[in-house]
This record gives sequence, C-alpha cells and structure tokens, in this order.
Amino acid sequence: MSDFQPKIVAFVCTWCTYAGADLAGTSRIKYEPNVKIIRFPCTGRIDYMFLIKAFANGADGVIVSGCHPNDCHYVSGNFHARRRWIVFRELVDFLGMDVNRLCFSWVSAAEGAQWAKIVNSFTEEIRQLGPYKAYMELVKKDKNESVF
Amino acid sequence: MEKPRIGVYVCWCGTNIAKMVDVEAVAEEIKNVPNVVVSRNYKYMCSDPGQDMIINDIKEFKLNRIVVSACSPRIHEITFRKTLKKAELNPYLFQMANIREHDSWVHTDRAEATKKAKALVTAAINRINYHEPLKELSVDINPATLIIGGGISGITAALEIADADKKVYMIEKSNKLGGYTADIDLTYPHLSSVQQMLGPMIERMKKNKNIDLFLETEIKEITGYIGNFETIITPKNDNETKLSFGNIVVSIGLRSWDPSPLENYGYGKFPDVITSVEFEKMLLSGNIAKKDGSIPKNIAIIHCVGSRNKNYHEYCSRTCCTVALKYANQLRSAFPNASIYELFADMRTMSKGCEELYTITSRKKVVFMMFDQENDLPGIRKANINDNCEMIIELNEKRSRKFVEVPADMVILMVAMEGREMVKEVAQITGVSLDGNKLFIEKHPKLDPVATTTSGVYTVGSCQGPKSIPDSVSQARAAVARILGTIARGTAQVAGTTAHININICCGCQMCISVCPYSAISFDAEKNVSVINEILCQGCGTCVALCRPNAIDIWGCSNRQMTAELTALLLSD
Amino acid sequence: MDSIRKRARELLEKNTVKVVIGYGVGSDNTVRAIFVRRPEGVEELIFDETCVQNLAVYLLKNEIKQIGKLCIIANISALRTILQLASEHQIHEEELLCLSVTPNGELLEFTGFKDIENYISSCNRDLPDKESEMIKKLEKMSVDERWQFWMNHLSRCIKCYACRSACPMCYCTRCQVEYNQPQWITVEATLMGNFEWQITRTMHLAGRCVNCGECARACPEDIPINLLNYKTVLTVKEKYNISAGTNANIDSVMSSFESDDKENFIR
Amino acid sequence: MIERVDATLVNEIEKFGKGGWNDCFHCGKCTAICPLTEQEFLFPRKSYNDIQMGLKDTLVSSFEPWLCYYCGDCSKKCPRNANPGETMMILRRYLISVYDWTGLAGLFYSSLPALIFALILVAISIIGIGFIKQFNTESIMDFGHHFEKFAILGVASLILFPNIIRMFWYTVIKGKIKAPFYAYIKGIWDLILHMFTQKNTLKCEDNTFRWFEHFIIVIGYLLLLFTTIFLNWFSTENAFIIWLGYIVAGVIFIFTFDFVLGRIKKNKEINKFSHPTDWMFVIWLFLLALTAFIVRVFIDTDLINNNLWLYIVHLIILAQWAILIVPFGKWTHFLYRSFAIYFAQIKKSALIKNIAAN
Amino acid sequence: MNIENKLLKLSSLEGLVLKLNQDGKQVFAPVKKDNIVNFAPVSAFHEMTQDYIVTARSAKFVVFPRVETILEMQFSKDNITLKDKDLSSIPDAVLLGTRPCDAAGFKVLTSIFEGDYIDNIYVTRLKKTTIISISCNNYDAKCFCTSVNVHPGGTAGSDILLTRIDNDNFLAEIVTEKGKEIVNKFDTLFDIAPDVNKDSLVANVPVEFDLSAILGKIYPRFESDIWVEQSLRCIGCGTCAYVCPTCGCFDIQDVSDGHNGQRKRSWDSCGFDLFTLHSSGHNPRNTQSKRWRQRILHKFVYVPEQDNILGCVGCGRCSRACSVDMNLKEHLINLIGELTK
Repeated sequence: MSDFQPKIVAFVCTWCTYAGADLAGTSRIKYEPNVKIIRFPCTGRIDYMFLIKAFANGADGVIVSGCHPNDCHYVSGNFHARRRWIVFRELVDFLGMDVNRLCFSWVSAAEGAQWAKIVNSFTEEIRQLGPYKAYMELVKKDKNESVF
Repeated sequence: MEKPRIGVYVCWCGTNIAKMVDVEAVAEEIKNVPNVVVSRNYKYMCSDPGQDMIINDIKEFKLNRIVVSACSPRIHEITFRKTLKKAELNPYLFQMANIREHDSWVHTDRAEATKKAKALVTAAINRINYHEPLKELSVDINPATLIIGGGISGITAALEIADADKKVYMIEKSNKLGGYTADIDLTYPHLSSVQQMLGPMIERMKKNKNIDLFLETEIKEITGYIGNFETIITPKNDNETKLSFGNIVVSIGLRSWDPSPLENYGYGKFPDVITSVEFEKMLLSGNIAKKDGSIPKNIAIIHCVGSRNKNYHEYCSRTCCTVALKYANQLRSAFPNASIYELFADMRTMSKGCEELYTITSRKKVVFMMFDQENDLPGIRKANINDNCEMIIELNEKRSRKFVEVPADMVILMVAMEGREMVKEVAQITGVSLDGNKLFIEKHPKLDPVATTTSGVYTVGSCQGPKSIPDSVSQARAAVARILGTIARGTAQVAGTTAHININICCGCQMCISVCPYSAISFDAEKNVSVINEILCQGCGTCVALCRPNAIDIWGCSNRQMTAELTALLLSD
Repeated sequence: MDSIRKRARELLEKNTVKVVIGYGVGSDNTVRAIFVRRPEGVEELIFDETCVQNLAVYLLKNEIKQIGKLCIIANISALRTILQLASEHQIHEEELLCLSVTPNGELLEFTGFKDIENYISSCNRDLPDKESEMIKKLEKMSVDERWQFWMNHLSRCIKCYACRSACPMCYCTRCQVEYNQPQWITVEATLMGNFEWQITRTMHLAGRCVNCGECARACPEDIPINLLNYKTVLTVKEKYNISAGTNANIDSVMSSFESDDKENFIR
Repeated sequence: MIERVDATLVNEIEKFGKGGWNDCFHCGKCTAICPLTEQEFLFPRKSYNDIQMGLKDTLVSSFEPWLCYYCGDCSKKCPRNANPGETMMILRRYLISVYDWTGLAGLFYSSLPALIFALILVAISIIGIGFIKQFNTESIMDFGHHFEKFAILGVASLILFPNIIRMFWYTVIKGKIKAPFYAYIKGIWDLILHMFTQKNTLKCEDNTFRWFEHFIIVIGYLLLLFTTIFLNWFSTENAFIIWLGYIVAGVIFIFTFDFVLGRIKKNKEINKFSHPTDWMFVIWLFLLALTAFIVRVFIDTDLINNNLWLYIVHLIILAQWAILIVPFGKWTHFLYRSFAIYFAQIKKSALIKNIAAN
Repeated sequence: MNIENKLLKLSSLEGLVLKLNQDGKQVFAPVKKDNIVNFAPVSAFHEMTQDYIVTARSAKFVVFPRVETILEMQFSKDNITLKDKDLSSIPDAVLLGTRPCDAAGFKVLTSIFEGDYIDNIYVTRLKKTTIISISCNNYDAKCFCTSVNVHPGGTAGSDILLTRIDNDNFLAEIVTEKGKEIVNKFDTLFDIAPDVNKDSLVANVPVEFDLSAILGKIYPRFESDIWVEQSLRCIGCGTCAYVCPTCGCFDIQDVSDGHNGQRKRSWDSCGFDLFTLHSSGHNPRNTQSKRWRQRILHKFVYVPEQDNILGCVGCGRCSRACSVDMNLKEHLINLIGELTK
C-alpha cells in the first residue's frame, strides 16, 4: 500500500496558511508532493460544496486550513467557517463518508513547519487509508450509468 | 465575454524552479490545453525583459488572459498586474501558479514536482477562462488623520502632519501626553534629559491649530474604509463628537510588565525590590533612596525580568540592557563608593553609542555577572542580621560556574514590555490582527513594517514591537510620509474584487447582512433584497459561501472560477 | 374542534381575516389542507392528532398571500416554522393570525410572535421517537454500514424535488440545484447526484429545520431523508444549544458565531 | 558552597598595582592563547572573574597566578588591553601579602614610604652596629659573616617556612583538595626540578634567552650565597674559591644589569609595568653582587682596612636584602612558584582520583 | 390484424420469462421493495409480485428514461466533435405486468414523441420493447379508467394481454405483430384458446363521471376561480408528472467539465414554477392555479385537439402519489359540477 500516491487538495486562506506554506517554501522545509493548494481570500469563503466537488473529482483527502481564531484578517471569517465545518463534518459522518479524509486546521503565517507537519502526517494517514473507493464507485456510476 | 486567448509563461526563477521542475516540459505540455495561444518559459519573468515579453505577446497575439507560473502571488502579483496595465489589458485578467514556494522549494522528487507543476498551471489556466475584467474603484481621501495614543511616536506623527498643514485628531487614554517616554529621566546613550526634549514638543502640540487633542478619551468603534473612516468619541466630561478622517496611526505603545508572578524576585514582598519604571521616577524626583529613606550601599540591577523566557514573554524587550547601563552610570555618579552589581543574561547594546556606554560603565567598577534567564533565574531572599545588607541575591553565575551570593540593599528589575491591556479592543476596532505576543502584525516584516494589511491603518512605535525612542520616531515619520503621499494623491485604489448580488434571485433572508464583518451589506426594504456597498466590501467572501441560492458571488474568486480550478487540478494527473 | 369553528366563523364574519387555512377531511378519509374563505365553510375544519401536515408551507405562496390577511390553524411545527420564517424576514406579524389547540384541546390565539415564542418554549420540541431511535441505530453502525444504508435508500430517489417543494423553509426563488454555471449538483438522479443533493439540502436547513417531517412524507419513494435533518437538528442543539423556530429575531445558526465554539477535530 | 560577592575587594587589590579588571569583558582570548593554561588550571580570565566579583576565598585558594610566567602574550593580544599579564603579577603580589603571616609584605607592597622607612631603619641599625664595633674591620666582617648565616636561618624558619605552610593551608586545605598520599611524594621531584630550572618558561614562545638569563642568575645567586657563607669567600685564601666568587658575582652583576636595562627600556611586555618592589629586587641584587665583588677586590688589594665604609655599604645592602626583600619582597616568588606547581600536581591527581571514583 | 386468443399456463409463463431473459431481452416486472411496487428488471417470474393495483411509478421509463444522454461532445484544442446517441446500444426489453391503462398510456406518449418531430430514440426504444399486459381483476378508489374510455381489460397499447382465468391459467390475447413474434418463437408454451367469457374475469370499474361533460367544454372556464379553489393546497412538487404514464415533458441541459460534455434530457413537470420561467424573469404561469389548470387542459383539451386521443388513462397514480391529496377524480367531478352550473 505504501506506493499509493494519494491525491489531496488543500483549500487555504491567503493571509495565514498560504503565507505559512510560502514560509515553509522559503525555509526549504521538505514535504510530500501529494497536496495541491487552492487559494481563497478567507476560510469563510470556502463553501462545503467545494469539499464535495473535490471528492467527486477523485480527491482522496481534503485539507481545509486558515487563520487561528481571533487572527482572521477579516475579523470573523474563520469563526463562521468553523461553525460550518462542525455541522458539515457531523452530517457527512452520519451519511457514511470517511471523515478521516477531511483535515481541518489552523495554520498561521508564521507556522511554516507546522504546515509541513500537517501535510506530511495527513498524506501518511491517507496513504494508510488508501484510495477513496466508495466515492470512486459513486463517481464512476455517475459518469456512464443510463438511468431507468 | 470574448473567447479567451491565454498566454502562459513558466518562469525558471534562475535555478530556484528550474532545478526541481522541468520547466520546458511543462511549457511544452501546456501548449495543447484549450484556449492557450502562447506558452513560453523564461529565466526571470519578473525582470524587465520578462515583462516586456508579456507586453509584446499581448499586442502581437492579441492575448486577453495571462497566466504566469512562478513564485508566490503574494510577492509578484502586483508587479505583473502593473505589466498588464501597461499593455492596456485589464489587470484582473491575470492568474499566478505558485510553483516555487509550494513546489520546487519543498519537494525532492523532480518527476513528482514537475507533475505537480503541470497540475497547478493547468488549474490556473482552466480558472482564468472565467476571469472577468474588473474596474479598480478609486476612493477620495479625507485629508484628516486620527492618531490613537499620545506617546513619543504619536506626538512626532502629529507634529509632522500638522506641519504639513493637515488636520490631526489625537486620542490619548491618559490625562497627559508623552506616554511611557514622559516618565523617563535621561535618554541613553548620551544621558540627555528627556524633559527638555519632550517638553517643547508637547507645547508645540498644544498650541498647534491643526491638532485637536482629546485627552482621557477611548476609541469605541471605527466605521468606514481607507479615506473615509468615521468614529464617535466621548472625551471625559465633554459631549460626544463625531470625527471623520482618512488614515489612522496606531501608536498606543506598550506597558511595563508586572513582575509579581516571578515569586523568586519577591517583587511586592521586599519593599526595596523595585521595577525600572519606579526607579526612573526616583531619578526624575532626584533622590534615590530606599523605602525607609536611607542610602543604599549595595545596588543590584537584574536584566531580562519577564523577557526571553517562555513562561512570560519570549521576545527580547530590546532597550532594557542599555537602560540598565544608564542606571549603573547614574548610580555611580550618585553614590561614588556604593557596590553596584549588574546581573545580566546577554549584554545587548545594539544602536549607535550604546557599546561605548557599555565600555564606559564597565570602567566604573560595576560588577557584571551572567545568569541564564531561561531556566535558572536568580532568587532574592531576606539577608540575615550579620550580612549588613537588606537582601541576598542567590545566583548561579554562568561565567565562573559558581553559586554566589550578591548582597543588595536595593534591587532594580529591568521589566519587559508587553501589550497594553486594551490592545485587543484597539486591534478589533482598527481591523488589524495581533500576533501571539499581542504585538500588531505589520504588512511585511522587512519591506513594509509601518503599514498593516488593512489599508489606511499604520502601526508605529513599540506597539508593533519593543523599540527605542529613535526607532519609534523614525517609524512615526515613515508612516507620516506614507499618509501625506496618499493625501497628496487625493485618491486611493481599492481592489475591485468585491461581492455582487443578483437581485432577482435574492429572497431577502438577510443572513448575509449579519455575517458581513464590515457591514458592507444593507437591506433595500421595498425591493426586499440586500444591497452591497462595493467600497466597504473587503472581498472576504463569507457571505458568498453562506448564500443558499448563490445570489451573491465575488469578482476574482467566483464559484465558476474556483470549481474550474478545482476540477482541472484534480483531473490533470 | 368546535371552538375552532366558532372562532373561525367570527373571524370570517367580522372580515378580520380573508381566509382560514386549516385541516379538512380528504379522499379515503385522509386529512388534507383546506382554505376556508366563507363563514359557512368553517364546518369542514377539523383538528386532531392526525393533522400533521405543516400548513406554514402555504404562507409564502404568492397566490395565498394575495388573498389578504390569513388565519392559520397551526400545530407546533407550523408555529415554529412561522417563528423561523419571521427570523428570516420572510413574514411579518401583521400578515397573519395564528390559532392553535393545546394538547388538552383548549383553543389558543396568539397576538404576536412574542406569544408564540413563550408558548413554544414551554412545548416539548424533542424529535419523534421513531426517528431518534433510527438515528441512534444509524450512529451505532460502522461508517461503511451507514454508507450502504444511505446508498440503498438514495438509489431510489428520482430527483422530483418534492422534498424541496414540501419544505416551508425552502422558499428560495432559485435553488442551487438549478445552477449549471457551475454545475454544483449533477442533473440526473444518479447516486452521486442524489447524495450531493441531500447534503446541500441538509446543510441549507442546518439550524433552520423545525423537524416537522414534511420532506419525508412528501417523498414518493419514502426515503427517510428527514433523518439527515433531524441529525443536524441534534448537532446544532448539542454544539450551539440553539433549536430553530424558538425566537423570531435572532440570527440563524449559520450566520452567527461564538468565539469559543467547541470542537475536537481542528489540528 | 556559596561565596559572598564583594565589590570592595577590588579596592584592596588595587593597592598592589593598576590591573585591567575594569576593562575585561571576558572574551577569553588571553586564556585561549596562554601556553601554560591547562584543562584544570584556566587563567587569566577566571582570575579576572574572581577579582571583579570579589570572591576573596576563591582568589586566596587559587594558585593559578603562580603558574603564569609573565611572557606577556596575553597583554599584547587583549582586545580591550586590560593587560592580563600585569593583573596576574598583581595577583601574585596580593597572594604574597596574603600568605605572609606578619602582614609586612602587604604593607611594603602597598605603601612605598613604609618600604623606604624600613630600608633606612636597617641601614641605620647596620651603621649603629658599626659604631658598636668601633669600625674594627675584623669584628665587622666577622659580624657580617655570622649575620648572613643567622639571617638566612632566621628568615627561613620564622617567615618563609610558616608562609609556605599558610600557602598550603589556603590552597590545599581550604581548597578542599583530597589527594592520595603518594601524590605528595611524587610531586616533590617536580618541586625541586621547577624550583631550580623554571622549566615552564620554555613553554612560552621566543622566551628561551630570558629563561637562560633568569636561570643563570638563580644559579649564580645560590652559588654566591654558598661561597660567601660556607666557603667564607671574604676571608678565604684559597685561590679557587676566590676566583669562583669573582666569576659568580661578575655573572650576576652582568645579567642583573641587563634586567635593569630591560626595565628601563620597557621594550618587552614584562617590563612595561614595574612596581617599586620589582625595581628594588633587581637593583638590590645588582648592588649585592657589585659590592661583594668590590669588597673582595679591596681585600685582595688590602684597601679594605681604610675603606671599611665599602663593606658597611655591602653589609647594609646584604641586611636589607636578607631582612626585607627575601622574606617580604619579590624573592618569595622563587619558593611560591615551585610550591604552586607542586600543589598543582597534587590537585591534578586528586581530580583524577575523584573522576575515577564516580 | 385481428386478435388471436391463446392459453398460457402459469408454469409456461414462468418458462417464458426465463426464455426471454436467455434470449437477451431485459424483462421488467413489478417488484415490491420496502412495500412500494415498481417495475424492476427480473430474471425469474417469482421475483414479480402479483398483489398490486398499479405500480407506484409508471412504466414509461422503459421508452422515456428519467435521464438520458442524447448527445456527447469532445472539446479539443480548437474544434468540438459531436457524437449522437448510439441507438444500437439500446437493449431489447419486455414489459411484463403492465395494466391496460399503462399500455394505453404508451399510445399518448407515442402521439407526443411521434408528433410533428419524430424522436427516433423514443421510436427505437418503443420498437425494441414488447408489452405483455395483465388485465385488472381489482381496482381502488383512485382508479377511473372506465370514465376516460379505457377498459380494465382493454388491449389498446399492449402486444399481448393476459387475463387470469384461475390461479394457474391465463387467457392470452395476441394483439400485435410483436406479440405474434413472441408466440411464434415460444409457441410450445402457448396452448389453444380456452373459451371463457373475458368480461366476467375482469374487474368492472364504475364510471365516475361523464367525459363528454368535460371535452370541449372547459375552455370557456379558462379564467374561472375554480382553478384557484382546487389548487390552493398544491405545493408544486411535480411528483404527479413523474409518476404519470402519459406525461412526456422533458428538460435539456448540457453538462461539461471543459474537456468533454454530455447533452442530457431529463423529465420535467409543468407543476414546477421554473417550467415556464423566461430568461427575462417573466413567467406566464407564475401561480400554482395556472399550472394546475395547464395540467388539466393539456390532458383533456390540447392533446385531444391535436392528436384526438385523450391525454389521461385514468390510472390514478397522480392522486395516489400526491402528498397533499390532489385527487384528480374528485377534481374532475368537482369541475363538471362547476361547468354544468
């Protein structure tokens, strides 16, 4: 299972986690290449539908990360985001999705090493979990099933 | 929207990217992505030839969209947007893919890094298909300035702006000007009097017609945006006044740390263990004496009280070493044959003239002893009768690696500087964020330490980090230069990436109104729809993700763009 | 029963309300909504424990609003729906008059939302036992079992969106499913399309659903989609101690926040 | 054990010379370049630290100052020219005054008038004796001879020996050095070797000539002493002894003259700061040898009888040398250095023992 | 051609199902799941349930699937390639257990899909589908087929009509050529016709109202208040159109991820308020009453006028599926009451 290369997408806010990832870059901290970052103005902007779309497009894991509470550049964006994450996570867990494939975190602009740590540990967790077969079948069905 | 004609430029960034990412292969493969007209790779895209190449391509191939995959957009997005403006192309028809900080610098496997680069560039391309040309809103600037905090940096800023004949409103919480500096007797390293320096400045402040001074006033709430801020203040025993101004200077400074949590120093328990602030008051009053009025024979000064220690403040408060040397000099001149001991962790005498002060002080028979401020602090205990001194400081002296006792009749603690008690509220009010140590976060630690990420708000002086007087004053002047520049221009550009509402979908549930941190959304009663004030909107997008029927979308980060980027990113490998 | 009819007749005769929305006998002795506009029509009004349909769904229909001032005979779900709609600025106090019957048969007339709030705060708002049992059973299942449970049920969904039409809180002029730029939810009723649709529907009702159960009743395929909403009701209650439809002028759960919301999964 | 810091100790040490403890900021360069420091005996920086902090107990029980042979390299290289070499010299003077149980050493070191008064006192007492002996040459010379014997014996037993014991008590006992007994025996060979050869001086660079000069003087001085006392140089007839005396006195006279010259020119680090006692020690040795040489010449040329004043002068110098300089002056470094090396060996073996123990 | 009668034993019917499956035909029959009866592929006769009036959803999905890709697109650098539906990929199907009203429903669908524009996807599907109906021996309050000229034993629309004689024999009426083919192919399973009186075996559904009172008489009442009266409680959920055997309205949408896309046709309903929303924002039928009126008029006025076939077969599915009890029969009776006033 160890040669499985998980596909992970990370939704991050530009003021904190994106800057943290930049810092990890400037300090040349090495981490797994499986995570690809998409930049949002704020975690408040990240709609839960993006997470669902990510899985629908074949992601094996999704990271959502932004500023620590009280650090948000837009004052309350991360608070609203946290509210949604709590309800969304309970719902999809209830629906039977594997919530271990969702990683929510706070990473500030100064925590380059913390970002690398999260990426490495999450990639390893997803590598243990393997590809998200259940959702893959869902997607395959969607593509070519003629519906009666 | 005309058919997208995209130009893609993959940058080498010298070897920074090219070493780990096969840039040619990326540029080659990008050629056959739909709508891509030009796909080049070049050594330094941010260089002038690199930018000229873009401008020529735009003219030659009539490109209407540019994707540059190089470093982080936080660094060069502005540069390339200016390039597009030069080529008369709307600057928002531009997207960067970060293949340096997020790819070449952080990965070790060249094949993986190249594959990731392709994915990131394809994603950026797929996204830019849905970019719309946006107009930058320009906002006219109210020439007045609000200064919060009347310390040395606040006063300098006020005088500087007033001299440029612009209006200044100064808000000061306490009933006197000068802040922390006013309680200082002499400055270091030249031991010149502060009162002579500060006195005339405060006089000029009071007499200056351009400066409205509001003492004993606290700031409650600031509404508006760069160029058009407003606040209502209630000075003590005075009625409410409404102020409108264009820029804000936050100079609330820091306060001295109360050392009582450090039990081993016994501050509060021993009467003669005093903080540097209290000692400064003694110097100002002219008589240095113990609480019982007698002259101290043994005086100890302890550095790094509360600074550079994980349990209290991890940062160095920067000025206390040189201030301690100043005290040693003043003590030696006051008591020629007293024993003066100076317990320090590291002697940090950075700015001009301070090393010389240290050399002079060391020639004045001051005993310097070194301790470890992180995990082995000295302790103070009551001396027993035959010690002919008040207290004994037990110290594990690092240089001689010996346990020694230092006799002391008076101990001066060089306490750390920390955030003022109302710093959280001021941060919330001005929309600037604080770091873990309750210090204001500057826009860029190196290139822009005076401004903040909230345009129009500047943090100067030690509230942005412990500082000496010369540093605070130079920061104040730097902020004023920026403000006068903005006022001179008369207008400020506000990003066009704001939210917009489709009124025939909005069903008037007003959930977006309660979410908006900048109250940029108001309710139009008779049309029963929400309306967005484009200038107030900072483009955070919280309302977009909240609106159930997707009536709100945001320029520059629309749902179509983000889903396009997401699908391309995941489907590309 | 007759106290309602008497009161309804008075209202209609004095023309204080233009129409009384209540329950009447339907075909094959089922119960259905009736709209009484003439005083003599009140005889058809009935009210007993079988009247479960949430009549508040009609309050936002233009055609019904145009009739004029409404009187609604509301059960607890309808009352809570009215409060929630009020908190979302969809209905205003002067537009309607609410009548209700307490479990022991005594007629209630509410002058304003405040009255309704006090009455609701005293009522029992727990989930019906059948559903809460089912939720507990589901929670005990393993993740895969739960996944299989929902896949079996959702495979029957034909995307007729009856659940959306039946739900009083789904009053959006244009629902997110009708978007194809970007195509949030796939058009056809494939398993993935249904799965995404149910997530969106439940998330949009988070903190707003008053667990009236209309969606499950409206589903032609009898898919227990109300379990999803009830589970979210439980989550919102447990995490934020808020239940929908109890206060007419507070922000809904999703558009407000506490600085110390509790969670244990953010790294 | 915890020591008391005392800022006033510096004022005390200042009496023995102007050291650089105010300038030293503990960069440690002097210790780094000094060829004589060892792992267990680090100086001069540590000594500076002890002075600055006024740790009297540590200073007193340290014999590091004796291990320094004042090559002066450290003073040359010190970034803050706190001349550590001179400070070590000052510490030696201070230690001498500490070891001396009579306290006179401290007095002479710290106040020049007291020293001059003592010299004059001795001179007058010699002249007094002369009157008592009515300037009879034989009786005076006889008295001189006996005096020399008794002085050496007295000074050695009354002053020098007890001071060595005190030094032992301060450094080893108070310094809590617990060494095995055999270490004391093994060390004695080092004591003698270093006493007579000052071998460590060779460890300093380009210092061999100065070592040679110093070595010759030491040997010369001991021989001169031996010849004058035991071989009774002044009153002997044996030609060999006479010539031996001449040669030895001549040699001492020449080399000490060179030392005096060095101190006047101040060209080397060692000569830059000459404390009065340094001057006295060198000049008196020079005069001793000179006067002894001339007295012998006068004896051979029979001029002595009517030039008895010359012998008086020699006797005065001899008395001042024997009574003042030897017990309380710089001469004692001859003993203390060697004993310090001896105690250093003991301490080293003590350290090795308790390292092995735990 | 004239109808030929045969006898089909229950055992041979079971054999027929197996043989049809072996013959590569996909057999659909009513199956009960979570006590709802719907058509589903069956491989053996025992999977089929017998105790049902009509299935919850009609069988139209065999010829008019809920969602169907009718066109595929491929975007490359600078051109788009289109690919029509591969008609050969449509499997042969056999519908077993439809009721005469369902079978009649196909007639109405055919009138729509083979009206002015021939939809060859529908035509191919219908051609490849054999309909073996079973006449009703039971009915419930929602049935009113007889009131709309559909007979519980009617053969219209079916290829073969089975009528249960006793619990192990069926009367098989071979109606069309397709039916003839099946019989010829598996003639061993069919025996000579028993002489029974079919009418006695079939349920007789009472006529609830006089159709002629409606046909051609509704139009003057276009603006009357009856439509509002009837439709106040309708919540516009569209379930009635989804379950109705004769509703053929559909919506077309393109779905693409930038590289390749599909044009999808899916069921739609005049009950949705979005059905007639113009891009300008104007909606000719913006209230539920207008939409309800359209449902009645389309089935009882417009289809009869254009294709002189009645748009409703009286199966009662819409009334059964409606969550707010919009009972069509009751409404028609009520309407007649209004018309004759």
